[in-house]
Amino acid sequence: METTVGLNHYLILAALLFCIGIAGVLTRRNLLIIFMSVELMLNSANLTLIAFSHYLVNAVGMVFVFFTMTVAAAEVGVGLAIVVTIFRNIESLDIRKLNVLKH
Amino acid sequence: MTPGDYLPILIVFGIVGGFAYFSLALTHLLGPRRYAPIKQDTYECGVDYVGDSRQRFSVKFYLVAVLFLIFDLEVVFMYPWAVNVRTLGWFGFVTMTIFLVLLTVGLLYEWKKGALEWE
Amino acid sequence: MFDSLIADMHVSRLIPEIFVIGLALVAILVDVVLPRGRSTRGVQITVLIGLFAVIAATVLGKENTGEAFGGMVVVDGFTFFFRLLLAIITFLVVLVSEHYIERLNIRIAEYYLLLLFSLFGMLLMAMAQDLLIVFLGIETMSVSLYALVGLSRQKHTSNEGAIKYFLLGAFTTAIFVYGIALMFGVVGSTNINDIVTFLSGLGDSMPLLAWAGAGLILIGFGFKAALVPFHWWSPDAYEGAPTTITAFMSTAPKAAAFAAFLRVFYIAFGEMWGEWTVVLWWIAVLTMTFGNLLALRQDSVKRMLAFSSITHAGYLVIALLTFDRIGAAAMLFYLVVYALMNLGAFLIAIAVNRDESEEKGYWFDDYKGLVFRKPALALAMLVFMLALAGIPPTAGFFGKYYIFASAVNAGFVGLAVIGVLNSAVSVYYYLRLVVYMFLRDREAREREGPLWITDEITNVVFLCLVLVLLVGLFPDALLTFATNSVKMLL
Amino acid sequence: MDSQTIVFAILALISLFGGIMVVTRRNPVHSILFLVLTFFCFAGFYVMLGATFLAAIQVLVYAGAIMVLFLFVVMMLNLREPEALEGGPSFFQTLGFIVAAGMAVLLLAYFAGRPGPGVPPFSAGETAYEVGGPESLGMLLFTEYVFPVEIAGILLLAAVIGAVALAKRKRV
Repeated sequence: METTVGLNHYLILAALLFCIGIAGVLTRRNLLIIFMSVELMLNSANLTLIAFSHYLVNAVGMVFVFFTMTVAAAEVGVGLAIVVTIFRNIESLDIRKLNVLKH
Repeated sequence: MTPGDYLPILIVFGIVGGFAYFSLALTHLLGPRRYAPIKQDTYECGVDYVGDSRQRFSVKFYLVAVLFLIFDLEVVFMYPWAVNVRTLGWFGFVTMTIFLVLLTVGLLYEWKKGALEWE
Repeated sequence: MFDSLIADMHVSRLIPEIFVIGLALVAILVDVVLPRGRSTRGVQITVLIGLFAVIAATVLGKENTGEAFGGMVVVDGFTFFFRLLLAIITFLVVLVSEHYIERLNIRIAEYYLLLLFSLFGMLLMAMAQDLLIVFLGIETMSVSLYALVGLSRQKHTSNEGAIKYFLLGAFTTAIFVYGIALMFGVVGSTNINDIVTFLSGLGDSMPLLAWAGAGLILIGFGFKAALVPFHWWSPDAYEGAPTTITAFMSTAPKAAAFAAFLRVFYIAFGEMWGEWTVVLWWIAVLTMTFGNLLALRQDSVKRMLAFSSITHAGYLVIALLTFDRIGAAAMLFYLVVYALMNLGAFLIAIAVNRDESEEKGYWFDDYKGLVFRKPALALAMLVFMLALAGIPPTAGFFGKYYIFASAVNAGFVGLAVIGVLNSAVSVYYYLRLVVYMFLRDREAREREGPLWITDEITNVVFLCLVLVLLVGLFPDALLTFATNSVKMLL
Repeated sequence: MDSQTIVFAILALISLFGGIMVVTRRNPVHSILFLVLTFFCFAGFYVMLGATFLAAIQVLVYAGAIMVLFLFVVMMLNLREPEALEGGPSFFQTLGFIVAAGMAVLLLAYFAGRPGPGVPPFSAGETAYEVGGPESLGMLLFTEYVFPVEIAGILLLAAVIGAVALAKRKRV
């Protein structure tokens, strides 16, 4: 099937979403939203891998994405457990309230 | 299989979403509007409600949810093995056994730690 | 069809790693089987015996070298070196932990289990020859460490350290994967050897995308090794973690991060090394200077050591920068020496700290008059501080000497000078602690509580002390070992 | 304009919109729902790129399990206070925005001008759609990539233990 959508369209889209994720991490203060921005970045990286994988006709990128998803799941399990422990202690998720360590 | 073969799925998605919006919009347009305090209540008749829906969940639910996530991943790994199980033969069997032993030990651990109990 | 595949696996070369995982499974079963309350001790003993077996297997399998799993990992002298270093650090940390975690009220078997999993991840990083394995190794290590840092749940410092470490770690993961994705787009493979073959074939027409990919991967390693400007997480994570974990984190994962860093950048991106030296030059300077300037201002010993560990990472970058065998050997030498002196210093900090239930603790003030209270301990601390400051006749001196010498040898004279200057600045805050140990006023006398010294701490501190002095007197043996370990690399 | 281009354009617009909404909403629940929307669009891209199995996993794991866990935590913590926004953007926020925008411009400038390295700019042909199905991916996973598969099992085990150690109320 002839199509005008090419590799670069996917790469540009992934790059944009990756940067939106970076902006989210660097500007937001809610722990959960920061974490979600990270997930968005990770997914953009996955999209890049799959796009390359498709256009290079090489499944290695797709296999890699398989493992990225596993890693993301493991990270989410531990990361949200940390969020839960924090909330039990300070009853807030605003990152600025976590400043016991600032002098 | 090219993406074109997945077009029916896309159409189904469209129909499903369209139907949902269509019905919502239709009730919104056609339904009579009579507002009264009793109408706005969660239950128009029967029991009075207690508290609100944003009740805090207990942390024990979290552990169950994490378990679900981890074993979800396990199944995700099993599927591509299962479709190739004949070709992979004993080699795949041994690989999968090791993989499953790892996660079974994890399950055993959770069980013994009481993470699966409702207390 | 599987015969050649199995033949390419060479499972026997990975026996130490398999032992670590087998050990983790056995330890879980021990924890499950033994009655509550007594199980941690049982798990600790199991882990100690198992780690001994891991070390023994490493030494016995020294000759069994080569690639394994179709070139995904490689077992060579370099791997051997890091296997020994990482397993021994873990062994020592496990040895001193039992009483300490009881004191912290986190006496749970998970502590040891997570240490084992992070050890496994680090071993993978040291032997990885495929970016996928580097990635999975980093993640296995990190996921375990996130949980370990946050283990004292009731402490705010621990919570905060864990969440910062976690969020920045996850952020790095995303950047790292994006870097790998771009690299995969250029090369079509994630194997380090394929990357070098492809990139060297390109010659001068290196695509911009390869630079971007390598740069993002560099950021990933920079975060894991806590290099400025990617160091924000490390002081808080180091302060929040249980101190035994801080000692562990500032030595073993740092070593593993540098091991993977060295292998990936020297081999895979060796073609573009010339340009990277400019970036790394600045990173080295910033890392040394920032770590020092911030360490100067601390009034908590734990935090001071945390910042100084950033500085030491800066010295290690200098060694990395040289891109030759001398520099790489100096780096390995320094990693060993640094592990010994840092471990010793942190253990003494544990012994001197009065109250673990305090959020912060580890004040400089607690050290006042230590010389009169416990001369042996104070003397040991003196040696570790001298070593960290790089003053002869301790091992720390030779560590720094080899690094700066390798830098001069490779033509980075300016960098060596900045390193020496930084080293001179660091003398101030290390010796400040020594001065405190000799001061004793009435106020300090009133503050004095009992020291918290266990047999294990005494033994391990003594071992570190002897080794720091021995290596300081006879550095050649270790240097030869380090040089032999990097032979296959360059 | 062929059908694939149209689908791509629609999905791309939705996913960009969803991404922006994720990072700008004040209520985490809204962010989560927009992220789910974005992840569904990603699954669509994966199908278009022939990674059908990964598309299924994307829905199953990301949209299905990971985001549910997020929602779970939000419900568990019962966040009433929306994030405080007073005081205007701080220095770090401005810096963060500039960094992200700069990177976006750089990447755009790079990708927009030229086709990807060493590959034809358009349509990779029929064979490219064969590599992403469960059979071919499974063969690769369980032959060449057995070692990473086992590591993934170990990673999941470590995650279970870490999560239990942190979240279990009473430690035994």
